[in-house]
Amino acid sequence: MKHHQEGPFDTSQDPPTFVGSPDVEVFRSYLRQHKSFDLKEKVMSEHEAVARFVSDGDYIGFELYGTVRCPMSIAREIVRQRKKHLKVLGQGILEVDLLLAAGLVDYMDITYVGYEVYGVSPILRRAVEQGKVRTADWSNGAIAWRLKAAAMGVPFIPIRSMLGSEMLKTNGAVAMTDPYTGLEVVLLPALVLDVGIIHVHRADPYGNAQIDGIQGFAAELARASKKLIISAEEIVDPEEIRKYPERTIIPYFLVDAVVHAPFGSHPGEMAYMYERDEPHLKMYLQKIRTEEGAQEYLEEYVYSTANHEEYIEKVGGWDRMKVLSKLAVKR
Amino acid sequence: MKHHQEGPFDTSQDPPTFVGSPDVEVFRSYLRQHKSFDLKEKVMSEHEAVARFVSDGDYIGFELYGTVRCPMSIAREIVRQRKKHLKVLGQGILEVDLLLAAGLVDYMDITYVGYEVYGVSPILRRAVEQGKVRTADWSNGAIAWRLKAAAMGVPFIPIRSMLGSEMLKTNGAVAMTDPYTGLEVVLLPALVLDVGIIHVHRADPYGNAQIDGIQGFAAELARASKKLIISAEEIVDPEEIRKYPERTIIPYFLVDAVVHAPFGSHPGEMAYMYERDEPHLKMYLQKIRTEEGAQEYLEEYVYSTANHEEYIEKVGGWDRMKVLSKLAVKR
Amino acid sequence: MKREYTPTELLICLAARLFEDRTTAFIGTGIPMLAAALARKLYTPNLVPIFEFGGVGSPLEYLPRAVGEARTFHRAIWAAGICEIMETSQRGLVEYGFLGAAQIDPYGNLNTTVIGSYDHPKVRLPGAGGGNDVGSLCWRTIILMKHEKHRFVERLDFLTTPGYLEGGDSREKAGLPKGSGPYRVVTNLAVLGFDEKTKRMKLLSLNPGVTVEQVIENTGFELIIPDQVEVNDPPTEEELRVLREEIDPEGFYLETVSGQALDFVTFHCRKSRKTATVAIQRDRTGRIVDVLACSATDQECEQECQEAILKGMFKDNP
Amino acid sequence: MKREYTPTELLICLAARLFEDRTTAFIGTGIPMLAAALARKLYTPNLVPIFEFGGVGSPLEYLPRAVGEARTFHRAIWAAGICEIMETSQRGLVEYGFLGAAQIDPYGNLNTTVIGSYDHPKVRLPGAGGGNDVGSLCWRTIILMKHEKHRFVERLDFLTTPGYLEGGDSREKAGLPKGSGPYRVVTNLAVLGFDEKTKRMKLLSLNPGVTVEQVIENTGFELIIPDQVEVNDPPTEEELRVLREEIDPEGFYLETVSGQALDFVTFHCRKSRKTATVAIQRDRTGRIVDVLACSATDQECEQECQEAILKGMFKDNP
Repeated sequence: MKHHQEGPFDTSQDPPTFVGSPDVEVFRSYLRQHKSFDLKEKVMSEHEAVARFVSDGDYIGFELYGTVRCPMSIAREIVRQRKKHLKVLGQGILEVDLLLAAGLVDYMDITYVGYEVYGVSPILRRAVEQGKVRTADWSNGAIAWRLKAAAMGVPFIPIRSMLGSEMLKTNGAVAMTDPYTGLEVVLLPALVLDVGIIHVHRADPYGNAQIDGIQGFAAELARASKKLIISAEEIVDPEEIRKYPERTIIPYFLVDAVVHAPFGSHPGEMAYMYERDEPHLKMYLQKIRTEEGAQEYLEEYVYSTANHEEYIEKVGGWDRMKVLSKLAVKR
Repeated sequence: MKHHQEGPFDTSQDPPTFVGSPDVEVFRSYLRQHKSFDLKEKVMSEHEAVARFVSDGDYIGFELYGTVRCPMSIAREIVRQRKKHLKVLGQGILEVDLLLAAGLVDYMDITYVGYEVYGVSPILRRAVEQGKVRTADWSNGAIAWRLKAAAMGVPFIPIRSMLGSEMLKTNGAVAMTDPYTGLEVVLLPALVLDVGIIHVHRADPYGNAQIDGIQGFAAELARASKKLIISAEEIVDPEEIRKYPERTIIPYFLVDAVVHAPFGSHPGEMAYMYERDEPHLKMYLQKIRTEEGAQEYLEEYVYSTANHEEYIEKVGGWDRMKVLSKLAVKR
Repeated sequence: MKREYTPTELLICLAARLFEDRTTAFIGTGIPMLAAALARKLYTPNLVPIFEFGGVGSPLEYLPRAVGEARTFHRAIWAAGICEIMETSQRGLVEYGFLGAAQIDPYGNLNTTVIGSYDHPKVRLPGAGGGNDVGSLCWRTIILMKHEKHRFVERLDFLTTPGYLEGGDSREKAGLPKGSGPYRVVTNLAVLGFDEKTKRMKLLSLNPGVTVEQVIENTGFELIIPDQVEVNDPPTEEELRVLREEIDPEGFYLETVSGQALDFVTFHCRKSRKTATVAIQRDRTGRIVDVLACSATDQECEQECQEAILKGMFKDNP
Repeated sequence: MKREYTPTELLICLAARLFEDRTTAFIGTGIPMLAAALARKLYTPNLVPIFEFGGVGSPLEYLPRAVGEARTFHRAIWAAGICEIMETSQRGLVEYGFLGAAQIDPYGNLNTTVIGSYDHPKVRLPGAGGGNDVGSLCWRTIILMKHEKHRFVERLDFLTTPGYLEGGDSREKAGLPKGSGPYRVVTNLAVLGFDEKTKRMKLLSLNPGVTVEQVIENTGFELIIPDQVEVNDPPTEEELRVLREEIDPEGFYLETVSGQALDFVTFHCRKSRKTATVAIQRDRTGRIVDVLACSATDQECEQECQEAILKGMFKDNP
């Protein structure tokens, strides 16, 4: 298997190293040293969470995708604090595009950045075509499975997609023959993130979190992250967690910061709670067609708003949020 | 790696084959041919479920373990119908010991058969020490992970336990060096079961199932089974499933039979619903000390009861069940 | 009577007719959603929609506009996660998948990554997304394409999603699941399949009014052209009615005259003396046709507002 | 005043004193449950119990009697599954694990599979269970053993769970997690550790009243005996009180005089003229000491029954 020179795979090392390390031994030691089992309150503002737990050069992963359950209030705060030279998992779309537009990203493990029915992302196009961002390409499943491998604490996971695809040349993953069946499989390297960022329906002050509806890859990303920021629509009493322990998707000891962010996914949606803000999205898509427009959008909705509250005011206030709630499809 | 002659690994084949096949290609074709996506009712008696979906020679796996959420009403029915030459996953304890005592088992992939604080299983001892049952040994994690590999549709899964253990000689699993980090890992072969049997808190008539409390390895076993029998404490309206789709642990299309079995785990427990029947267990443990006692137990509680209802009457009736409910620790 | 229909509507109907009942289909945003919904209504009532982010078995009472949104799992059987869904497919339980691409080659291999070189692309496309997994793991994929010479190419700029690779048994030899692969290519000109042995693309049937020559002209590689080529039925009246009236009545995807868009207005309510935000729907001319929700909670008030808003009275109501 | 205590109580107290606060410990049935509960009450209030079948962070208000039962996740933080828990450990988040065995060798390797040969065992033991995973994946394992010559052997009949394998760096070389391994062996005679370099077993401290010679006599291989060997404190009055009165007041594990067992009796209720099943608790003499639950639902009735049952009146109450 030849490896792409610009890819995440550095063959000058032995064994070769990836951007987004599969070294589960290093990860084990990190978690042992840094994760606390104390039941201590971790509720803080977006500002504090990003200032304390995101550093220049970090590899960041957002969950979920598109306009669904996106931790936008955290993404905007990262832009406000202009964290630089980031590596990002190219799965989130609104979040990733914000960081790309702000010029904060050096490297992406990308699976899909686009707006579904509204087409390709002009921000992604400019960033990649102008050579501002290095990329390696993966399938959607592969990205989630790489996180799953890290979550399992193993350096790789075998899969049956990505075989025969030229993506392997860009990302350096290797194939092997299964000793039991003789089947060919791709070995995906585990992906350990510096920072994972997840928006959930509810969390207690310690970080125990629950998610309604589809689970995306929240469980995997939470477990694959060295540092983990949770934003939540609602902060609940820990007894609510203890009453239904099978609903805990993210246990508190994985979590470093809990941010209370009602309508934190705006302009995206939150299942059973509020609809995505289609008019705002259309305006945004119109703006980002040009570099200037994208910068104008950032200026107006990110840089010139000091925090999530001011952002909500700017996009129409709590009245508009209330209407988005009413529009949501309920259980 | 040398392979144990009596183990599950047949090196005369190329590639070698396991008892409990890792061949995910065969599994794919089976599922395509046999699983239906029709929303059709599958509620039937223990008798019908076992008669239709368990055959002599099948490889059977029970979930969960010990005295917790065990599909005992199905296990007793398998004994009543004297299904022979079975291979079993040696994880369930009450279930597996019943089959062993009845002389129905030829082969076991065993991790643990014992009674925790009450000690080793005399039934297991007699069966193995008298050479009536072939075994291969695995760790508890390994058994669950082998099912997980099958559930993922891949022929193996890497793990970091079982390294350096002589169990590898009995079970034929091989180790390899990870190409990315140089770490040594064991490759567990996927385990595809002929029949999976799971007891749940509630299911709808199509087989959509929910479980309260710990999840054991129900999700993995359900997905790793060619045929799947679900027994449930309660049969619920499908709309209850559709209202909280994130709580579906087993989707209907995996399920072949749904058996309504209130107190189906007796003498074991069911979380939040009823306690295990300690006096019955102690009587059982006393009986099984001798071969004769074990046969007497089978005669009285299995062969001479025609079905689950008669068994419940025999062990103390619904009054006793009601008391066991009252004793249960609630949420 | 000649029925009017758009190229999109034709594609939807052709795709909808391909399913087998009692199977599952991976649904992507747009045409696949509409095709699956149409098939469920008319041809394969037991087709189970599966969305890559986790939704399985929703009756799709509300038309989704994104693959992860709440509508994809409204009253669903199961709301799972990405790994679960991909593994369900890896295990062989997903029969159909839809794919789109910027380029396709004679063996059904697809490019959704870059036009030009990977290192210095002329156009960076969105990427593989779930397409590679769908194309690798489903039993049968249905590829939806614009039939143009620069899209139907002998050699892809980048092979994102495997079809039959180099043809013959090369797909299976690469380790991809036995018996899986591209099933049909549905275009604005024709429906195409693949030769059983060589796995090269083969014309199967022409869309109404299209000639074999037109198909050849718009294909950048040599197609297998059988002696007999059938002609696809145009969308039936029933198909069009169900599509337009039941599946996408608001014209979110279909460019129907009734097409509507969500908008917000603020409205000063005289009763409560408060300014409320109101969600409305406009038709393509900008006219307000519906009032959906209001931030004021008083029901009676809402009705009064509703009438005023529908009359456009909010404009002079500061 | 000399305090009376059983060998089991001593083991529990010695184990409970080994934990570090703010960490997690894998809890098995029996002594580990009691040791963890005791440690939480007296020494490491933030120790998080984790059970291999899924329960994490229960305050353990009810003493569990099996590793998967409802009491292991009563008011827990998280009720997961086996894979989740083992993977949490594989990821390095579980600090302590308890292990027991039929045999142990100088490097802390354990046998829980067979005595004799694997093919024709003299004794088939229960098997590895979660022990192998715990011993492989936790950072530090605490091994609880009866100290007998035929259990402390130079060569195991079967190596089920790895300790330090052949000593030195052989554990790490086999691929097991760096820095992990057996931490202490707690026996009825002593507490033992492992030499930092050679990883051979080393005597650390003696239980009250035990001599170095007794330990050597009961060990089937050469132990490292340091010049200075300390003596373990016997269970303190507080430890014993908490254990007996708060953790296992019913004597399920501890052989206390107050030991109780669940039983069922049937009782003819005069009021309802129905036969009810009643759960009672007997002490070690067979005397009924508590009435726990009755299949009759009437509260007043229950109270009346309760008194009658406690007096043993149900016997002549057909």
